[in-house]
Amino acid sequence: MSHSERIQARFQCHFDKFGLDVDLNLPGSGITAIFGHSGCGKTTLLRCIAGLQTAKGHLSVLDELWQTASHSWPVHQRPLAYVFQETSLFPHLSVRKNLLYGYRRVPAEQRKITPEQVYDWLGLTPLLDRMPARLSGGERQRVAIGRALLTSPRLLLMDEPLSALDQQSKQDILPYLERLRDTLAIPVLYVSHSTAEVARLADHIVMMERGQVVAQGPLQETLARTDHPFRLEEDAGVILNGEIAEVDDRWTLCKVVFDGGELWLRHHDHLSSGMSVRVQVLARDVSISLHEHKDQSIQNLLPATVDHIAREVVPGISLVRLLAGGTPFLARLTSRSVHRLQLTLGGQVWMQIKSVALAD
Amino acid sequence: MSHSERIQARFQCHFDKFGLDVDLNLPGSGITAIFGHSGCGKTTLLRCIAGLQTAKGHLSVLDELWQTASHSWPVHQRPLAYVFQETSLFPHLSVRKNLLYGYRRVPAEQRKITPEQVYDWLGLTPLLDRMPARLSGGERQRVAIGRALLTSPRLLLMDEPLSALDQQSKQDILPYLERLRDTLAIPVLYVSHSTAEVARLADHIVMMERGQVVAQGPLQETLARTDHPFRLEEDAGVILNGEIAEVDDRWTLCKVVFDGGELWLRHHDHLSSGMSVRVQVLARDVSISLHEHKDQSIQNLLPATVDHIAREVVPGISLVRLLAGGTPFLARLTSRSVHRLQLTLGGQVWMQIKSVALAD
Amino acid sequence: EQATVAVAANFTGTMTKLISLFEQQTGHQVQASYGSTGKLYAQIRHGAPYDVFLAADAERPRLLAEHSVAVAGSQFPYAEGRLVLWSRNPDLFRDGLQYLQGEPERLAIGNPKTAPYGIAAIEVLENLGLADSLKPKLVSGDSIAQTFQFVATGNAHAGFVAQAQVRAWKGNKDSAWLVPKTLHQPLSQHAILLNRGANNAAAQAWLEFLKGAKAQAIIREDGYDTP
Amino acid sequence: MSPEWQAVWLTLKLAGITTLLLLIIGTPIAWWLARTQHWLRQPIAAIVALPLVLPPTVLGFYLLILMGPDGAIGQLTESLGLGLLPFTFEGLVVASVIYSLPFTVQPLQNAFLSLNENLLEAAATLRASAWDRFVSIAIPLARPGFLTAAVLSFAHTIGEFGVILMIGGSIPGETKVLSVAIFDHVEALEYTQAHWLSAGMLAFSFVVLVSLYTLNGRFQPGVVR
Amino acid sequence: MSPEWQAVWLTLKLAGITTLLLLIIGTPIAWWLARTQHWLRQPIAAIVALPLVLPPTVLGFYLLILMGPDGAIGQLTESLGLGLLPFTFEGLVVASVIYSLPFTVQPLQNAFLSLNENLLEAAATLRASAWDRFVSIAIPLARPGFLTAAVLSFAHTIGEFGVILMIGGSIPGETKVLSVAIFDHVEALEYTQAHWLSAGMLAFSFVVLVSLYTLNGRFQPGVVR
Ligand SMILES: Nc1ncnc2c1ncn2[C@@H]1O[C@H](COP(=O)(O)OP(=O)(O)OP(=O)(O)O)[C@@H](O)[C@H]1O
Ligand SMILES: Nc1ncnc2c1ncn2[C@@H]1O[C@H](COP(=O)(O)OP(=O)(O)OP(=O)(O)O)[C@@H](O)[C@H]1O
Ligand code: MOO
Ligand SMILES: [Mg+2]
Ligand SMILES: [Mg+2]
Repeated sequence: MSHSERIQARFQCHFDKFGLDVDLNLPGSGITAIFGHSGCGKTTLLRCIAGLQTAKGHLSVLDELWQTASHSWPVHQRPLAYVFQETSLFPHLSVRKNLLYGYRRVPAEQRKITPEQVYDWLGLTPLLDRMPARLSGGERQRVAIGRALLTSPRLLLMDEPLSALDQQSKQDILPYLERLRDTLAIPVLYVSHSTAEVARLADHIVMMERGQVVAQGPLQETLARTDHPFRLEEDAGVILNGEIAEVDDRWTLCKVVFDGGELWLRHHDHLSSGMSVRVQVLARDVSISLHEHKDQSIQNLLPATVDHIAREVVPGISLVRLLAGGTPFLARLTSRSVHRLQLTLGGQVWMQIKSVALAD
Repeated sequence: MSHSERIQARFQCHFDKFGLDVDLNLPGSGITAIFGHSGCGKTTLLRCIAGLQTAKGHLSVLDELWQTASHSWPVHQRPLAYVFQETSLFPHLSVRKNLLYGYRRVPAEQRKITPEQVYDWLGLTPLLDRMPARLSGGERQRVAIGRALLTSPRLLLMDEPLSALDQQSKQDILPYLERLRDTLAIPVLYVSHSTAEVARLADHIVMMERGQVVAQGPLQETLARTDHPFRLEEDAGVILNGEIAEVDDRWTLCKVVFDGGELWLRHHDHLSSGMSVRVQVLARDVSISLHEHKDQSIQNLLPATVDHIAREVVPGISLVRLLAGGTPFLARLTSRSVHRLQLTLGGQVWMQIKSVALAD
Repeated sequence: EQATVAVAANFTGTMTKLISLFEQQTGHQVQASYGSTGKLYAQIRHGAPYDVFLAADAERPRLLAEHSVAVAGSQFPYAEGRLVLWSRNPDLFRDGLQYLQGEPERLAIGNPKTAPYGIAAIEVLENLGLADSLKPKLVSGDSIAQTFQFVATGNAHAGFVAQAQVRAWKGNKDSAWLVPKTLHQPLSQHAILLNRGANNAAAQAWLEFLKGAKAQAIIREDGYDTP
Repeated sequence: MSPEWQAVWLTLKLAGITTLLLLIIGTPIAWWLARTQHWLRQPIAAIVALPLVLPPTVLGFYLLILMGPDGAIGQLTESLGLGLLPFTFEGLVVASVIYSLPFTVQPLQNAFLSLNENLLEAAATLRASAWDRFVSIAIPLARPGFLTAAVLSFAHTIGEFGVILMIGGSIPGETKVLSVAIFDHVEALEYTQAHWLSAGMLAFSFVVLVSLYTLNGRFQPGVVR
Repeated sequence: MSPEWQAVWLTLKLAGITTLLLLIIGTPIAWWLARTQHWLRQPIAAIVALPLVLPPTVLGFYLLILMGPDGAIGQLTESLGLGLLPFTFEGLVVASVIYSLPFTVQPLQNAFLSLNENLLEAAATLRASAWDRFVSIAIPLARPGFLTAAVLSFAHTIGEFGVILMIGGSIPGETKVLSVAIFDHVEALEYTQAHWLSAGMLAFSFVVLVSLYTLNGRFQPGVVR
């Protein structure tokens, strides 16, 4: 990826008791999750990128220079969209006018998405003529997302956009966010506290602590590291690329083959044989056995080699990296089990994978 | 539980395109989770209970009558606390004054909790002298929770109180909420979209749809039903009561015995031998084997009897209820595994439980 | 043609009658602005677009001429005002002198700084030796018209006003005492042609009209002496 | 005390008392207007604004009639043994209050209108009674409105003139306020004194206003986000 | 046109033009005052409020001097070939604008102060330039402030008297506005006419105000939560 197709952001800014000091080099496409404790500076970082917070620094987004030491583009000239942590709908405009506010201000030839598409994706049609004061919390959040999308941005900033949504709405919206990311092929910076959301959506992770970036990297690589500082904890895991080899309609299952074996997962309507898919395997869903036991409900059993053991990542818990073919997996085990099974580097074991989920 | 120790709420209220019509009979202690899609009326229900939304109906809380056909107590005379969906901190008061706003208005002899306790639980001490405009989203939410708790309410209403918090902060706060529930022994109505949060916290569940209650019941009972309408999906599971029998300091584990067997789980500092605990076992963490296999990392292996099989709760997935001693468990399996293992009612199997979590 | 005339407030009622007669006779038109002599003077000094000034004293027209705002030599007296101690209460007094020497309550006068009728009222009190004792009882109106309102609304029990105003009063019976001329300097009211009106035919016609017998008769009828 | 200082003192006293009374009277009116849905809201709002429309001297004239022996207010005050109000300091206060009422009510009403309802609701759930909410939340948050109301009312009373001239009668020490004094000087062509008084008044007001605004800015909760 | 109607027309024209000019001039001043952190903010806010403090006649007097042949403004207007302003309609407009400026600026400033900064930021990220944000967000949300500013300015100009008398004289059709006409009637003891004009003026203002308020209430975004 050439230099000019990335996002480079270097900022320094100070409040009374907090200082942001970051130097980021992010991919120019896909979703980058920004992750970290409450108060670590995630919102501040997005505000700097949007130009809402004045900060010393430098910012280039794809082929455009948005901020240099001497010059800073005003907010409204940066082709970005921002979904705020606290929804800020315009109280004097109807939902429809809120949605079209940014759309109308984008030259017609730059529009890549139509209002109808967005109404449809986000289920906004019944709300169009309401005033924002008469919406529920989740409805407000969906309108805010729609309003941002309709500017056909070149960069999308989202600050916990799904926090007020129920599981179902999230599940309804996520595929569209993913599709959007792919249709518009724009980079998304995504602040979220939900490790599950991050694991599902993100291609790249930035981990912040006290105003500083403590780690960044591609999701797959980073997740498969046992020493990584991401406290994904229960949501640690790997993402692997495979292809659908077989569909079992009777049991609503399908088989994915990948470099190193095959996995069964729940079939979904939009899948068909031959399709490429990304699947997510969480470390907590992987257990290890010294032999293959077929008399159990766990149906994904794969031979693998112990590649690395990170002991006591939290007290009592170890993370074990395994290789099946060339593909790394993570298993989250009690340290006692690691000891009891006498796992050693290079040892041959069977992975028992209870659950496999589509990553997108 | 006598009639007067419950919460009885009957409300009818109408907006342009939405009507709330509920008749609830809730326990007078413990946490009741209110669950349902965005816009189904959860916030409206809480507002009716608080007296913020005028509605026809009737409301009695424990031994007090808050609303009858002819009379309705004004909001400020209802001894409740409300954590709003959108934090509404007073912008002209410092964090400390926000926190003490309600506390000061409660007669000293009715206070059951001190500011220092709350500062400590919620990690608010470094924020006390700030103004709300200078807080991050998560910090604001913690202050709002603290402010509500400090009124030592007889009823606590919480509208997605943890949505802006990261995993770590949530994990830090949840135990205190639980402790609070127990110390003050007050009922809590808790709106949340997080099934994990609900499963962990709630004793009772109310499920709403389009302004109506479609199901309500005690959590344990409800969760162990295989046909329940709660779309807890991945978070279905059971909660069981046990006692700590042994602590293994070397591996940071402890053993819980219960009616039907014993389980190992991660040890926590505040646990000690002889303590009563509640543990949560999620259906997704339970797999089934026809024989006992000790050569694997899963260390909780329990003999059990198949009690009920709910086939295809979602396409491809079945829920199996098992009994270990008198204690019910749920296992979430692919329907194909249920078929392959030829599970039948009354059949003897081994449960393999990958992960057990403390419920409080 | 049309002329604009600045008129001292005491002359308001009379002025209206004169204007209609004048307009009938000459076909010229006259617009009048009323106010205290002091205020009108201040305005004229700063360029107010008046053609003629009918003051309630001789001093201010003289000063205008001195400052070359008015046409020198055009000044003449058009009326001599008579001061009346007046109350709308018919039972308040028969003899104003006695009333003043008794314990009168609130007494209204014109503002001596702006209204010549106010100066005259003060002179009366001084000549009667009552100035100091009555001072706390005095309320003053900006112009003599305002003074009259104080009395007419009953807020002041009595007041020194212009005889012309008393004659124009259409209310019920009242108490009135015509103050002897000996108790104050004559209220000689002078008119003067202002620079702006120097070439205004209507203004000149007006001044001629004012000097004329018909106008003078009306002025007398309203309660002024004429020169 | 020299007559000039007397006028200054009288003016400040009048403006001070008037402003205080106006805030006391105007606040509940503004609160009611901002929050009621009563059909009388608009008519009452209009009535409150009406004193603005009448020329001060005309208003003064009608007040003179109303407060005089034949007027309703006059008969009331007399029957209460208070005597008549015109030409008294109390009369000036009453007239100023009526005249300046809109300057108090309008800014307060706007301030109350822009209050965030959520905050009042939150306060109610925190045990604050209606009165308590009003005092602890509404008033502090409406502070810019109060400041504006106070400044406009105070300044307007200082500058007021027509009404005061009409019902005051310029009695030194009782009703001859600064504006009347300056006016007298101007009309008597005593320009030097007029200039001095005006300049003093302007300088004083300027200092007071700047301090007030600065103080207010200091306490502003701050539009940070 | 009868002199009475002439006065009414003149008054409405004056008040209308003045209000319009005031909104045009006052809005940017108020916006600046509400959003700047410049050290000149407080002094300029105070200067804007100063016309309030001066008695109208005194203000009128100084305007008369300033606009007169010896004054700075007078010399300027004369050198521009505009002639002198006093005693012309244009002069009245200038004086009214200066006199009523605080009534426009204060309510607007408060309205702008209470704007939610988040909304302006959101608009900026939605491609709205500063001017666009101002027009599409700030102005509509500040509508109660604009209404108050317009009502106060309009009404105040209608009721204005001291300044106008001073620099306007009472030239029918040019500077003799309603307030002066009523005043003249009162002074000429023509109470009946004065009463009629005043009553008409009040009734008219009442109707206008009620309609305005009702209209405004209709469009209020609504304090629902
Ligand atoms: N305007 C401000 N003035 C002073 N301090 C501020 C200001 N805004 C934010 N802060 C502080 O800066 C730190 C970072 O804030 P920020 O909003 O970026 O956090 P965040 O990572 O978005 O947290 P959260 O997940 O809680 O939203 C916090 O400690 C906060 O208190
Ligand atoms: N003031 C109002 N006027 C009209 N409709 C309203 C009003 N408040 C809420 N509604 C509607 O009532 C329904 C219920 O709203 P409510 O806020 O109770 O939902 P909720 O269950 O809390 O949703 P969420 O999870 O999104 O917060 C929604 O459809 C909403 O649009
Ligand atoms: O007519 Mo005067 O000038 O008010 O005494
Ligand atoms: Mg944040
Ligand atoms: Mg809600």
